Parts: sequence; structure tokens; C-alpha cells
Amino acid sequence: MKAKEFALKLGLTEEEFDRIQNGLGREPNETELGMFSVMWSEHCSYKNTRKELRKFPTTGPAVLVKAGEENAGVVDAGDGLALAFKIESHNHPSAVEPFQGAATGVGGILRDIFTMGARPVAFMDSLRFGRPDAPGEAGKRTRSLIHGVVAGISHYGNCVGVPTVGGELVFDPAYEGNPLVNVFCLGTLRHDQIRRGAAKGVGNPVFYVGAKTGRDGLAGAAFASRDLTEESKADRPAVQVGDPFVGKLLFEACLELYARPDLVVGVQDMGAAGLTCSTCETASRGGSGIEIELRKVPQRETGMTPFETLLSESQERMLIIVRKGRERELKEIFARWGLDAAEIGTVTDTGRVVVMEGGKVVADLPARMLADDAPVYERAAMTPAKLAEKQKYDLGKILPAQPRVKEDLLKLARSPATGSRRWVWNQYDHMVGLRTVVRPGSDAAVLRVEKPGGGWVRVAMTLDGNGRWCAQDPREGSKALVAEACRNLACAGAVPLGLTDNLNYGNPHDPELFWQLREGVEGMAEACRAFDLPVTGGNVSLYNQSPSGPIHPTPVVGVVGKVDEGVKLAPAVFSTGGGEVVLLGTTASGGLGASLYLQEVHGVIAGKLAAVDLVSEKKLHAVTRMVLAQPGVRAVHDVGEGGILWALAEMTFGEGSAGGEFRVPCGKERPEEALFGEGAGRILVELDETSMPTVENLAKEGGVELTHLGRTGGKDLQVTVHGAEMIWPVAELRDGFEKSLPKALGP
Amino acid sequence: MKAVVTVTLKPSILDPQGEAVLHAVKGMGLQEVKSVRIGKHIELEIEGGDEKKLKAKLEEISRELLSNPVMENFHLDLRAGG
Amino acid sequence: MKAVVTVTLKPSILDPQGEAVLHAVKGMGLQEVKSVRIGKHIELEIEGGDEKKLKAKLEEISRELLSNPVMENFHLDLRAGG
Amino acid sequence: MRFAVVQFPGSNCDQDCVHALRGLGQEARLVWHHETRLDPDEGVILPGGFSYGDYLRCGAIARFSPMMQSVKAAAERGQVVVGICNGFQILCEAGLLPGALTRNEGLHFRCEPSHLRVESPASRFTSGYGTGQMLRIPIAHGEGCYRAEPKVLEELEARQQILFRYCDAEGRVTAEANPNGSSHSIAGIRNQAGNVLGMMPHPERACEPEMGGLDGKGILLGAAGIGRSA
Ligand SMILES: Nc1ncnc2c1ncn2[C@@H]1O[C@H](COP(=O)(O)OP(=O)(O)O)[C@@H](O)[C@H]1O
Ligand SMILES: [Mg+2]
Repeated sequence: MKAKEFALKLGLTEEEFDRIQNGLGREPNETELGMFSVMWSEHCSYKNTRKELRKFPTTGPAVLVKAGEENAGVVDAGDGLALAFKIESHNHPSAVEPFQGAATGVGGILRDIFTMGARPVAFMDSLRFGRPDAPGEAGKRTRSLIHGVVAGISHYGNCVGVPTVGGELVFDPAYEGNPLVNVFCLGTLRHDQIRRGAAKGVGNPVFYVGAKTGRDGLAGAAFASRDLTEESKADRPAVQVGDPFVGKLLFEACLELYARPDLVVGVQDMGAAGLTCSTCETASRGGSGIEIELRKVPQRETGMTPFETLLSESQERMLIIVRKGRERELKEIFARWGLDAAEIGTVTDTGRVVVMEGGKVVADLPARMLADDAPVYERAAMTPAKLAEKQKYDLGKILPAQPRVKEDLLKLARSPATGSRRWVWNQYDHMVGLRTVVRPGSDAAVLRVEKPGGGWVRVAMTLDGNGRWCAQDPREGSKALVAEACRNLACAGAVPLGLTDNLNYGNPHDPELFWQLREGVEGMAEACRAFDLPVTGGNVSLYNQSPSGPIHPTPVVGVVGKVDEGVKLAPAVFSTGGGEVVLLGTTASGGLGASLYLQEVHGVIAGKLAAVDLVSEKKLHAVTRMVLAQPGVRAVHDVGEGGILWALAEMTFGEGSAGGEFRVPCGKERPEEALFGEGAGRILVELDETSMPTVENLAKEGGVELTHLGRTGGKDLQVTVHGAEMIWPVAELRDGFEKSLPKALGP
Repeated sequence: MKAVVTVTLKPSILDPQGEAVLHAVKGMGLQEVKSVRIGKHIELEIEGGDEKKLKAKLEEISRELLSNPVMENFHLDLRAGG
Repeated sequence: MKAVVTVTLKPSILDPQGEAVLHAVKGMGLQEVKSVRIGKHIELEIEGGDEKKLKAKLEEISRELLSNPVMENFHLDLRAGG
Repeated sequence: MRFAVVQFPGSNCDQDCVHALRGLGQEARLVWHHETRLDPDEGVILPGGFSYGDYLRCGAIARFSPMMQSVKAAAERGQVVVGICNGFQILCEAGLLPGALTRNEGLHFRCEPSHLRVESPASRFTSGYGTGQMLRIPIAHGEGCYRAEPKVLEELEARQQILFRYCDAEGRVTAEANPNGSSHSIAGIRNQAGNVLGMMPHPERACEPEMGGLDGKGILLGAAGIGRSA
């Protein structure tokens, strides 16, 4: 086959082929084209999104390793402690094989974190599927996807002994054909332990460590059948299988290796594009070259071609460059952990990645060209034609003439959309490591982390996305979810230090879909600036669509923060009663645009979210943190999906929590709007009466509205709005809340 | 009647479980072992029904429920008696 | 040579996974199934070695490692070739 | 007292056990499964985790490691041996405790606080508690369903070797309160001699208020020979 034809088969464009040929000054061979096809894919090069990603603020006093520099960003948590964290998607692999797809997603993000020199201490997962209660085949398929994905995360995360401490689970028909599986990992390290993925020092040996290479992950767009041997054609697996046992040994061995002074020069995990990516990226970062011999690569299968070996995505492998003369130390450590460690090459000063097989050169390419010179595209963006129509809505036509709030709340409480996620997080070991101070089920998870000099720092984290908000208004929706993530941290008394994002969108060649991405990035960037929050890294997942259409535009953000020293953590559920409940922040509900209420109770997605007031929001967070440092705070919870009524209901769901009597402020709007609107900027606090004056004072000084809602007590939730009084037995609401998910998902 | 469905991993798919057992088997002194692969052995007891129809149904069940076609092969074996 | 070790649960031991599959099999319309039991199918590839000695060693490995006598039985099957 | 906490490849509660023991004023050292040396006066902890990935059966491969031969010998000499979660599974596979741990009846991994009833304070591990005392200690396992021959179960009952049973918040032993389907709601047993304990719940996760309680302290202190008086 002609080289150009082959390049097209691999998914490269004609222009890209010409760019390669001109850059090299010769025709590339098939192996080389294979390497370009993966390195210049969206996944590795961000060719369609790089221009957009530049809009994020990436610097700040706490940033130690910036977005894009290394495998994960690193921020300073004070006292010599640093935090490495990142989010990664495994959407398509999970759609094909939910268990292994999700499991290898966890394994992949784990490697990104320990590659940085950090000990992984927590995972979070953000999951989106179709409706599990959909009738017929669709519902059945969704349920089996959910079971498979949760089991896969549980399998990998539990086995490696890293707790999964939080996340989200969202159902919407928009994800029916294309589920979203995003996994976040956080690691801790000392400042002086940060590792770089750079190949430096001519003559230094290059090691391959971990699992053997097989034909895993060799399929999909970047694959051409002609280059395959007959043997491999018969059995061409797309499915990568994760081995958490080896994953755990690998990170323990690497951490032990890093602890040896001056031993490791550079380290890089082999994730997407495996050996190709790890060699050219380390060489490019180090301004050096690398020469490797494929015969020395530990192989699980026989007869693998150079193309296959270089592109394989076998899991649990790393590339490590050590100082010359220290080879034995590395080999000893890996032997002790029972892992393969093979010296496969050396660092050179040629600036080229040279690949040999049996001494014969099979690829010889400039490292920089592979790693950094992918074309950058400016994609066309266009406001969707139907957007204005989607945003218009007439409440009079949707809501009944007479409000039926009593039934509405019960309906909401019984929906799998709002139900307790216990079914999920009970399957994750969220306590291993003895760090989890606030477990799943609260607004943000909190971990205690050892300071290098002894003592603890409390680190809070949360993952948030909202496809419905973003579908109705990608810019405001994205702003709102950054605000929400920061609000969640505020409820844990934490100051946000950094944000990692996963951009889940559709095909970038569709201008309306690319517009969503651009709006999303700009909205997030604006919110990040308002909160002085650097973006420290992330991931892009495009082409998320099925025959029935694209997913909702779904950026997901992970925000990590440090809990203020004086803060006493308060639960998100009410005490046994006798506390005062106040609303901190605005009394405006924001209306029902894009609300969960309209979707779940009335079956429509309509309108758009009220714009977030970022300035007030920031003040609210500051005041909340100060309030949490006061004695007498019993509970704190933010108002999010489902509005203030659902937030109050959730607060009654704790073990032994009381109900209460509350009056919800309502202007000229309909009571449903006041009760279920999802506008930003609101936090509920339960506190001792004696603490009230102090808290009122803090709010006043901080420029934040404070509204008395009522008191906790009794076994009912009683709410008055516009003079109308409604009562729900807490037991009935709680029953719906606890049972809806297990009921929808089956055993 | 008894149906035995043997589900095995496709040859190129990594079998972490088999790898771990391979190590252990060697550790027990059996150096001659080159590979270990672990699959499922599923026994179904069946009473009554038309054999031909059963067979077709069992094929379907083996393919759709008992095995995962992306990673596994299956072999169905029908035996009289139980 | 190939050794196939089939490990099955003792009849007295409950098999919740088998129960779940039974349920699903019935859900797929095969009402005639009375019970489902799930065991392991372990294939070992062996090169060289004396057959008799191998057999004894494999018996030992099946008994000590591959199965747990508290709840499982095993069956060892040696086949020439691979 | 000094404890040796054994690290198998795939152990992941080893550091947690060390942390908890030191927090209780005990000495603890980590020993790698390849080692064989145990001091005659030290206690042994087999921690939770996924030794060898829990492949094949939980604990099945770990029991062949060199250290387990020493642990066996130590147990026979009367040294204290405590297996927690995966450690319990290893003890059963190694024959140091009767029975076997199988897949949870609900088929899911479960991580949650469990309620336990102390069945017999007549053991070093429970001497800090009273009979029928309720404890709240987390579980985190996928294969914690205890199974044994009927005869073995009878013997365990008769000899008061069952130290902990799962119960509900009111202390009732019921099927609903049994998180994994264990026979006789067994959460933890000791050997006949009384020096070996195996339990699925994690006492090391219940030794600090911040981690959700102190109910696990008595078990680890009991292992260290510090009973009620402490
Ligand atoms: N959405 C994003 N926002 C900010 N930075 C991003 C984003 N996506 C990717 N990056 C950064 O680009 C770099 C390359 O990312 P990636 O290719 O995903 O790493 P990996 O090779 O580990 O998958 C990383 O440092 C990552 O943090
Ligand atoms: Mg990476």
C-alpha cells in the first residue's frame, strides 16, 4: 500500500501526511506512520482543543507544576506538602466493556499520579448513564452498564488500596448510547519529591518496568489491518484488561525507587499510545533523544510486529530513566516486587526517537515533531440554531394551575435521580488508608494527610458536572458548576487550591458542538479567575455521541482545597433537633430554568439557569468558612439540584436527624420556583441559638445575606411558603431516598 | 439433562488471574508449566423440554448471558442424565 | 501437554452467583432450568517433564492450591498436545 | 507488646495496622512475606488487602509464602496471630482456622460500618468487653461469607470459639443484619487454643474518634495482652 493511503487508513488527514513527509524530508514508513497517528490524535495532541485550553488561568502562588507540563498538575498545600491530582476519562472503553473499561480508567489515572512521585491517596469517580428505569432493552442495557462500571471501579480501586471517597452518578437519556466514566486521583508528596517525565543525561539507561506487552488496545480508528500478521488478525482484541494487583506492586516499587536519592532521572507512564508516547514525550521534554531495542521489550505474545509493540496499550507499564551505574538498584527493587524490569535503550543527544528491532532501525523520528508539532486546528463554532427556542419556556404551560408541591417532593424523593448513592459507594472501599475524615455522602470529601514534618493537613475535594445546565446554556452552566464545586468545598471549610477538568463533548467538526466546548471553556475560565483558582490539568474527551445524537455538553471539574485550620467539620445532615436553621446567601431561587425539578417531575428540560453572581458567591464561601470556625455549628449543606426544598429534605436524612419547621422566602414567583429553583449562591446552616449573634455578625461583615428559616425538631419536615403549609413525614421521604437507586438498579 | 458451558478468555486477552496462578504453580515446584488460563465452568440442570429447542436457547444464553463476546469464547456441551 | 482442572463447588455449598444466573436464565425464557452451579475451568500448558511425575504433582497442586477442600471438588484431566 | 505486621504483595491495610497499634502504645514492624524470622515473643498481624490480587480464591496463594510457614510455627508455639479481613481468609486457607470465606451472598463488595455482638469475653481478644456488648466496626470486603461443615459450626459454637456475630443496631442477630450471608452470622472466630483470631471487620479502622469510633481498640489491646483494666 502507498504510504499516503496507509496514513489515511490510520486516521491521519492528507494535510497531516504532507506535513509529516515535509517535516521528515522523506516518505515515512508504516511503523512511523503508526506512531504519528497516535501522537497526533486528539487524545495525545489536543489538536482541536489546544487553542481553547489556553484560555484557562494556569498560574498562581500555589502552583508547583503547571497544566500541560507533566502527567498531572501539582499544588502546594503548605508545610512542604504538595498535592498532585488529575481527572481522566474512559468513556468509549467503558461503553464497549464496562467492567474492564472502567477498571483500566482507574489504573490509568493512578499511574498519572504516582508518575509524579506522589503516593495516591484518593479516587473520585464521575459517572453518567441513560435512565436505569427506562423501559425495555434500553433500561436493561443501562442497568448492566452501571453494574459493570461500578464493579470495575470497585475492583481496581479496592484492590490497589486507594479509597474512592466521592464522585457523582447522573442519569439522563442523553448518555444512553454513550456513557461517561471520568475518574479522578489525588496523590500526596513532599515538594522535593516531584518527578519529571524528562529523558536527560546522554548514556543514561532507559528501563521498561511492569507488565508485559501484548496486543491490547490495538483497534479502532488508528488501526490498519494490512500491517497485521495473519496470526494477529485472527484475534484482534480491543479490550485492555487491567491488573490491579500488578498496578499496586508497580506503584509501591516506583515509590521505593523514587526514595533513593538521585537514582531516577525521569519517569513516564505508558498510557495511551504506550511505548511511542512515553519515549517521544520524555525525549522531547528532556531536549534529548532516545534509542530503544524492541527485542528487549518484555512481551506476552509471540510474533508482535514493531507497529504492534509500539502502539500497544497494555496496562501497568512505565518507562524509567535512571542514572548510569545505578541499574542494579532498580533491578533489585523490581525483582523484590516480582515485576519485570528490562533495560531497553539509552538516552542520546540526537533529538530523535530511534527504534530498532534486532539491531535494524525500524523507526527514526524527531521526538519534538511527534510530541509537540502536531497541527493545531481552529475549529469553526456556531451558535446552535435551536438554542433560543430551547431556552424559551412558559411555566404556565408546564405547571398545573394549582401547585402540587406535596406530591412533587415525594416524586422527587422517589426518583433515582436524587436517591442516595450509597449503593455505589458501599461497593468502594472509602476508608482504607485511615485518612478519610468525611466519607461519601457529604458535599465534599475530606482527607487528613500527613505533613512532612508530622501532624495533619485536611484536604477537601469534590467532582462536579451538570450536563443539563450546560446543554441549556454551556457558558453559564459551566460557570455554575465551578461555583458549585467551590461551594461544596466551602461547606467543608476549605479554600480551593486548584481545579482539574474533563471536557466531555461531541464531535469537534460539528460547529454547533464545538461552540458548546468553546463556551464551556470560557465560562469555566471566567469562574476560575473569579475564585483565583488555577486550572492544573485535565483531559479532553471528544466524539461522545451515538446514533441517537451527541451527549449533553458535559465538562466535569474536580476541585481540591485545604481546610482552614480552625474549622470544625460539620455534617451535611441535621442534628437531633433544637437547632436554628439559616440561609446564607441570596434569597432569590433563580427560577426553574434547566432545573432537575422540571426534568424529573414534569418530564421537560427547558429554560436556562440563572446567571451566577461570582462576586457574591465568593463572599458566601469566605463567610461560610468563618462560620464553620465558630462553636455551635451543627450542620451545613449547600443548595444545589432540587433547590432549597430538596436541600432541606436531604438534611433530615441523617441517622437520627430531626425534621423541622421552616419558612421559605418567596417573592412574586410561583412557590415551585421558590422551592425547587437551582440558582447558585446559597448555603444552609444549622446552629445553636447561642451562636446566632456571632454568625449574624460574620455574615453582615462579610456582605452576605442571612435569612432565618426556622428550627429543627420533630419527625416531620414542615415548610411554609406564601402562607401555605405543607408537611411530610421524614420517614416517608427518607424511605424513597434510600430505596430509589437499589430499586432502579436491581440486585 | 445437564448442560455444561465452558467459558474461556480469548487467547490474546490478558488473564491476570492466570498469571498469578502461574507464578504460584511454579513456586510449588512445577517449572514445566508455561501458561495458566482460568475460565468458567457452568453447569445447568435441565428438566423436560424439547432437546432441539433447548439447544438453540442454550446457545443463545451462552452467547448473551454466560459469556462476554468482546473477550470470551464459549463451548456448550449437552449431556443426557444429570 | 495440557492439563485441565475443573473445580466445582460441593453440592452442600450455596452458590449465590449460580442462583443469580439461574434467575437471569429463567428471565431469558428457559423455564426448564432447575439449577445453575458455577465452577472454574483451569487450563495449564506444560512442556516437557515426565508424565507420571507431572501427574502426581498436578494432583497435589489441584488439591492444595487450585481447590479448597472445605467447599470444592476438583477433577484433573491430562491431554496430550496443546 | 511488639507486633509483626506481615506484608504480602497486594496487602493494603498493613500501614493502617501499624498506625493503629502504635497509636495504642504498642510496637509494630512490617515484615515482608519472603522473610521467615519471627521473634518468639512477638504477635503477628495478617492485615487486610488483596494478597496476590485475591486471584483464584482470597488468601489461596498467600498461604504458600515463606512467612506463612513461620506464622504456622509461631501459632503452634502459642504466639498471638490476628488475621483481619484478607488475613482471616489466609488463616482459613492455611488451615490455622477452620472453614472458608466465600463471595458475599449479595455478590457486591461492601464497605460500611457493621454492628457486632461480642459473643464470648472469655478470650484474650475480647476480655476488654462484656458478653453481648455491641461494637461498631467497619467492614470492607467482597468475600466475607463464612462457611464450614455443619459439624465444624457445632464445634465452634460449643467451644465458644465464635467471638463476634453481626447484629443490628439493637444487638439482634438477624438475617437482615448479616452483611454477607455468613453461617451463624459469624464475623470473627478464634482457634481452639485461643491464640489465633480471624475476623472480617477492621478493628484498626475503629481506634480513633476521627475515623469513626474507638470500638476496635479492645481487640488490638486484647491481642497485646492488655485486658479490661486498660
Ligand atoms: N481540559 C484540560 N484543561 C487543562 N489542561 C489539560 C486539559 N486536558 C489536558 N490538559 C493537560 O494536558 C497535558 C496532557 O494531557 P494528557 O495527554 O491527558 O496526559 P496523559 O498522557 O496522562 O493522558 C496534561 O498535563 C493535562 O493536564
Ligand atoms: Mg500520562
